[in-house]
Amino acid sequence: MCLGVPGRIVAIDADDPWLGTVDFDGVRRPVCLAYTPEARLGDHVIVHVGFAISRVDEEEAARTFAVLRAIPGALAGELGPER
Amino acid sequence: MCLGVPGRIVAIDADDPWLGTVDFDGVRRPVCLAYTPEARLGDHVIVHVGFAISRVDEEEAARTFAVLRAIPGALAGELGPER
Amino acid sequence: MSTLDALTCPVPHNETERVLLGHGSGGQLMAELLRDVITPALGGSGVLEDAAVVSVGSTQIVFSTDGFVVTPRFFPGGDIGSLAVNGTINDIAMRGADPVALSLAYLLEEGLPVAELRRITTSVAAAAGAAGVPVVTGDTKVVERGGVDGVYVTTTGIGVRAPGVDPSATRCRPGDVVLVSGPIAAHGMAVLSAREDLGFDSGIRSDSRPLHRLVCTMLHTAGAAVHALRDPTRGGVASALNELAEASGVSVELDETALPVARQVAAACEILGVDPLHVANEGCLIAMVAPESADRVLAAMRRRPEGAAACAVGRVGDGPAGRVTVRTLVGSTRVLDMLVGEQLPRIC
Amino acid sequence: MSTLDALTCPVPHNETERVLLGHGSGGQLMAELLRDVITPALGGSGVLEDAAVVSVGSTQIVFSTDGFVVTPRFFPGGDIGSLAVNGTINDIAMRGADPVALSLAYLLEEGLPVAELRRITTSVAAAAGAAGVPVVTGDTKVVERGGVDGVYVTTTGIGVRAPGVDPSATRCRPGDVVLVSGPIAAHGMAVLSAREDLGFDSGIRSDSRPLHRLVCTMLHTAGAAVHALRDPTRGGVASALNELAEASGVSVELDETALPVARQVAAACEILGVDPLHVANEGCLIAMVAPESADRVLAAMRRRPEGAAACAVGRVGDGPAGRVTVRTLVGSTRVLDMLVGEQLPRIC
Amino acid sequence: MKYLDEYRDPALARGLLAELTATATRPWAIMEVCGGQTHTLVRQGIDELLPAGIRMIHGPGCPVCVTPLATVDKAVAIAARPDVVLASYGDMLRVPGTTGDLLGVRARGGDVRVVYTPLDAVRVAEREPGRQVVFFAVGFETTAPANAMAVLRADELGLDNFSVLVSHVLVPPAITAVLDAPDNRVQAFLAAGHVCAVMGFTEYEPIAERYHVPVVVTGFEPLDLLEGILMATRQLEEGRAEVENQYVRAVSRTGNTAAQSAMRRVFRLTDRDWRGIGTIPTSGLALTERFAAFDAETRFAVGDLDTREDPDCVAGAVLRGVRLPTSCPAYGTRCTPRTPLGAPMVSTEGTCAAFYQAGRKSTVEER
Amino acid sequence: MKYLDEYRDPALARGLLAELTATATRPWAIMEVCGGQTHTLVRQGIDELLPAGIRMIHGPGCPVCVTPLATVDKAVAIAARPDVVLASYGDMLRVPGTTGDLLGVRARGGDVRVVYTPLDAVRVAEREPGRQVVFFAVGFETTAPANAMAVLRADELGLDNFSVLVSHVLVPPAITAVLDAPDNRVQAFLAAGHVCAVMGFTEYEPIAERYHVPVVVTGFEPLDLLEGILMATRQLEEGRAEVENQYVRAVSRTGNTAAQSAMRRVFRLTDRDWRGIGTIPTSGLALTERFAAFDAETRFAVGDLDTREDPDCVAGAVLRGVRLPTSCPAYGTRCTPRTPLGAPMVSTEGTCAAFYQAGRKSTVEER
Ligand code: SF4
Ligand code: SF4
Ligand SMILES: [Mg+2]
Ligand SMILES: [Mg+2]
Ligand SMILES: [Mg+2]
Ligand SMILES: [Mg+2]
Ligand SMILES: [Mg+2]
Ligand SMILES: [Mg+2]
Ligand SMILES: [Mg+2]
Ligand SMILES: [Mg+2]
Ligand SMILES: [Mg+2]
Ligand SMILES: [Mg+2]
Repeated sequence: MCLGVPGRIVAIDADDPWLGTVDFDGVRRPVCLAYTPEARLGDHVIVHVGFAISRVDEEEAARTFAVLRAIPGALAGELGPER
Repeated sequence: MCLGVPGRIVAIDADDPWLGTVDFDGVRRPVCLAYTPEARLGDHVIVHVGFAISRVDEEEAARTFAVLRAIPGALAGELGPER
Repeated sequence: MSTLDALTCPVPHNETERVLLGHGSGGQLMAELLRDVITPALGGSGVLEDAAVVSVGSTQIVFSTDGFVVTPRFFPGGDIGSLAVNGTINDIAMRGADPVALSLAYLLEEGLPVAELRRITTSVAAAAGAAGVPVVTGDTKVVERGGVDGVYVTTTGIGVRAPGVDPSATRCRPGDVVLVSGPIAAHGMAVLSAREDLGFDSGIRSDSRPLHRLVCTMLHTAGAAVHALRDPTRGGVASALNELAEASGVSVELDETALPVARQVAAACEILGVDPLHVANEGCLIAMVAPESADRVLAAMRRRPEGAAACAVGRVGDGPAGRVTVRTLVGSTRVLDMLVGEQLPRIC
Repeated sequence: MSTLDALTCPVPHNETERVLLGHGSGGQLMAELLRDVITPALGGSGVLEDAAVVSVGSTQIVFSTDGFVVTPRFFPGGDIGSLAVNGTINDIAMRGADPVALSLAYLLEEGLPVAELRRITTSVAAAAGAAGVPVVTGDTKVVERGGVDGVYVTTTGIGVRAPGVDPSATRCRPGDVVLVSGPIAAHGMAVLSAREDLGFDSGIRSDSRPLHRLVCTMLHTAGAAVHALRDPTRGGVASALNELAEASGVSVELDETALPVARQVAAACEILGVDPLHVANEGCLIAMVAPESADRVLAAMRRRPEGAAACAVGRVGDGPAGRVTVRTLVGSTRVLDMLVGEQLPRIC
Repeated sequence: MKYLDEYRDPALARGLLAELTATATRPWAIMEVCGGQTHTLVRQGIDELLPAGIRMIHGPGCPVCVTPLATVDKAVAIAARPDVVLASYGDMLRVPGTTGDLLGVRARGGDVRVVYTPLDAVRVAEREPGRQVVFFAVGFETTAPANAMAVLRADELGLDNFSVLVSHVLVPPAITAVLDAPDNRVQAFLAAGHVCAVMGFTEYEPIAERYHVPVVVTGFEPLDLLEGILMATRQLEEGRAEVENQYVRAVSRTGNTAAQSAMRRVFRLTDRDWRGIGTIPTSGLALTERFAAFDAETRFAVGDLDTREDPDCVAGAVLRGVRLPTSCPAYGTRCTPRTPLGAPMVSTEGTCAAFYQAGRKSTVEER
Repeated sequence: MKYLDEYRDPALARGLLAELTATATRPWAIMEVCGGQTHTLVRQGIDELLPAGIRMIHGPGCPVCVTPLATVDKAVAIAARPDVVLASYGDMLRVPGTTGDLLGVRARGGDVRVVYTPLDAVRVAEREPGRQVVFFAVGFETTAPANAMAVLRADELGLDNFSVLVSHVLVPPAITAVLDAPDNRVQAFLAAGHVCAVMGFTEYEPIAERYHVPVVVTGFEPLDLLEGILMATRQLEEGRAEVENQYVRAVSRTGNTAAQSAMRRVFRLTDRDWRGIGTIPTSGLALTERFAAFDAETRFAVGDLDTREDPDCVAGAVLRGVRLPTSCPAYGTRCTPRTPLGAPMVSTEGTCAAFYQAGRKSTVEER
């Protein structure tokens, strides 16, 4: 359930800080930022039915992706032949 | 103004004597008979916007048509050559 | 109501800025829309013909399309399905061609009973079968509720024309006899009477039927002496004659007393204040025939059922180009113009 | 409200009694409607081809019709006018024919701004001009407010096919390489994004364009080795491949990683929960080409602008007839079915 | 059709024309009051067959034509409301108001419907209780009883979503107005048969006497008109000025008393503006107190609107019979049935439209 | 797309699969709770690549699927009213009620609209004040804050023509219900990442402890799922039963407090029926007193309707994870996405539909 898509905040309305524009690889939509008051221009947020429900923590993302890549089999998979 | 067409009353509603069906050479329509209470089944009436506004007086019609045919030039016209 | 939003803007005085219902009535407004908007935008200039002729190698292909939007969809004497088949067959026949194949494009409204679609399609098949012209390809689109009114049908046909045959709106010549193949105004009045909102009940049936065999007979009888053919559909005989007179640069004189109109049809026209010459037909044609061949063509037409009541109703003259006149009942003459806009019952 | 009258009757449980929006989506429901209602009523039996072939003497005429009802009428990369021209040209091209003429049938809603009609018609003319296929005949109907949603366009085309050429939905053979001429899913997402009611703003442009010259190049390169051609319009690549596999009694395996999808288009698909394989295209084609000719055809395609991004995306197999599978990103396999009904954004 | 076909007999028409030619020794100007009569005359080309001395002047008898611009504008304003269904007769939809016509309102989304009878409008109100149904009640005395019945029926049914925009006009005051005009040239009248079917013709008797003008109650078919013209010409030749009844088969001296009493229940006399003519005292009908609740003008509070006629249009003079349409500078050029500037170009019964349809040429010199 | 594409890397996926194979020494049954996760697993064919011992059980996490039949029937009844615009998310339109679905209502003239966000439904209510706009508010905790905001916005605007038909359900009670079932076979859970983005995962800690079951908060991309499965497998292999967070980039332990507080303002806990499962105490949301005026059920007085499930449908067992769709007698025959008998065949996230779309064969012997 709950299709959520990560996108980048490219604008925040000057009169309404809850109203942002989020870019998804070139596709933009107004998004309600009421639930991510900590999100800033340039941040990535997870958007669900027009609402940002979570700010993407870039550092955590980088750290955990590195963990993932470091999983023993992963490197093998990356280097190994396509089956 | 006031397109009026002669038609023949072919039905009167059993429950509503104001509601008749008038036949115009095979075309039928419900017609309001409220204004021609004297009209009977088989009578001709002049119908305007769904109302019978006048019962056609068959005897007068026959009489005046005869008068019209008797107008001196008329017979000549009937017999005369087409121009 | 969102459709009314536009009304909050200043309302234009002249209604040439929006498409009006009358633009589709086959009369003057329609001609204007074609002349002022569609034809120039297409970069063409055009005599209005029923169908186009496309040369493919040495073969002459006749090609025509028509959309059908009749309300109600089922009416005495036909339905939108058979009408769509016959209408396109007739447009092809009017250019002297033998129709060989039809395409069928449906626009359906979400919510349409499938049974109605089946009934219409069965009628399409029956009409195509009766005419001997198969439906070979098609398309179906469904639009949201309110996006169409039930079902609209667009048929397109191709036909093949023999060399040397070329009836055309431009080929009417002074002296030509104006023939009509049968009683006029039945289709339009059948449809109008079937509309419950006018409350009429009549035995009037549409004349919808294919005319290609009749045309074949006529061409077989007189060949190139059949100068022009037209099926007087929307806008009726008046519009068809005006278009022909215009395209050929001739005048036409019609004899009102010679016009075949069925008794009930005439009555319905009286009641609604409508002129039968402006009412649509779907099963009769107008032919402009060289005078020396007219009797032979007429006799040949009368031997076919769809031409049994054919008669001569007028003459092509060399009067002002595009002028159509009627010799009235009382022996006077009046100009017969195209229908101006949509046909509104004249009740008051 | 009269449209709701039907609701006072017992409501049928199974919605096969009424036409649903999904019946027009080019997927399973559409196929059912054709199979269960339209084809039987027409008395035919039918492989779904884009166009019919009619023999006129020794000439093969290819004949196709399509209705266009796109909302909004103007969208990035095109409009209903150019779409109607390109769509029909493409259907003719998919049967290996060279399109020679088009007809144009308008259904207009009373109240349509004349300026819009002019703009659409100008677009029709531009598209026809660019394609070199003239609009030779037409028809215009106007219906009452609410009877259509603005403008619908039905185009029909005729084309001529050289002897010996016969790409057909029935001619896919095991071993054939599946080629696609360019990035997929652009048209459907351009239209969806242009719909203000979803509130998306993207640079996605429809791929609407004519493909007949590309087809000509392909046939010139490999002739009969081009077994089948299909423009994956409504229902997308998934539906087109299913139809081809069904009609030819073969299986198809697609490689998901090889599918060309533009970045923004992919993003829009993510946001709406839509599979690009189910999204409509209007400017790319699928070709099933004999393996020995595939590279040559691909190279020839890439030399034309509309085929610059062409690539091989799969193979025809001898698995279960009609079965289309996708090799997924992670190297697994799933069945790729037709779109079931209308494409609804999956947002939750 | 019985009572129609026999009155179209071409041979009898030729005979009547011959008799008329024999009768008329001097030029006479006769006005047919009714637009339906104008329609027959022009459509059949009868006026062109008349002896040179007999000139027909086309009267103000097209109810569509004389509906004041202000009333058309009110109808347009009401029809534009999203809650309203405006119903009327077909011809009324094309009458130009200041800013457009009712067809234009429909084209922009308004719900404007053509009905055959006002009772159908009442039925719409019954079936669609959520909408306001307004019937645009135009017409002369012929139509007034029908519209009265619609109000009576709506009242009986207790419909609070039905109302009427009343624009009824009366014939006798119009005739008097024509006769009172200083430039009047009309010497005899054909009174409108169907108006008289309802009203009888006693109202014309004092007019005939006071103005010493023959009045012949006349039907609508070619023979009716020719006979009416003949009867009027005979009176003129003989110096008589009586009310005669050509249309005996449908009209009695006292008219239709049932219809008159319904009219009187629902309507009262009022001063009325006639398009192109001006205000004529007690020449129109308005709702009585008892039925004032059905008045669309009050219900929708359409006040006095700013109306504006085209300056070139000489419709008033045409309607009063002092000018022919063909003498109007706009006729056939700026003003055609496609682009009517004035009401008489709209209705097929309107004098200008009847002339245009019949192909009558403009007599205005090109400048 | 950043944060999407890198989590679809096929090489890393192969690596994770290899690591998983190396890790799993025994068979394990793991439930992914969320329909979105089911969708990825099935669409990418991941479950077929897992080591033989690891079995994924598809959970009840498709909000469309678990919406009670009675509620669908209420939506159908409300949507059929001529004064109503019913707005909802796309998938909800095809869920079969007792007498048909919302698409069917639209086909018969009902005004049923797809919106991308509940705020669009509020905008419809603002723009069309004459109509009653009802938003069919389905969803888990992820969606509830959005729907809460729609109510808050409507309240702020003073809209009296907006209401919500609430069918919110909560994940933790559903997990507890699965675990409490006597036939439960689930040994670990992948918790739904987006639910946890809103709610955090403290609620799962007592569950993990009490039932001694590992819970891994997991994202939606192939690598997320593979890593989540790996983390759960490691816990199982090691005998741990903790709440772990795979989806660190979007989920914190305490979740989104702003969203939670809006939810609490607008909604209160209530017992809730789950389609195919039955009533689970305090597993759903209802409007608080303060916002009770926005309740469509009371506004339109749709009482308890007579509902009827298809007797062959084993959706309940499928949703609880004790049966596979392929073992259902109707699967693929009477029940297809074209003719769904139960909700899991409707949504593309529904387990039965996901299986069908992926071409999974029925395991029921032909009789
Ligand atoms: S022709 Fe037109 S402008 Fe002239 S008087 Fe008649 S309606 Fe007016
Ligand atoms: S396959 Fe259909 S009938 Fe069987 S459980 Fe799933 S939804 Fe129910
Ligand atoms: Mg034609
Ligand atoms: Mg045509
Ligand atoms: Mg035609
Ligand atoms: Mg098609
Ligand atoms: Mg409709
Ligand atoms: Mg195609
Ligand atoms: Mg096609
Ligand atoms: Mg196509
Ligand atoms: Mg046409
Ligand atoms: Mg519309």
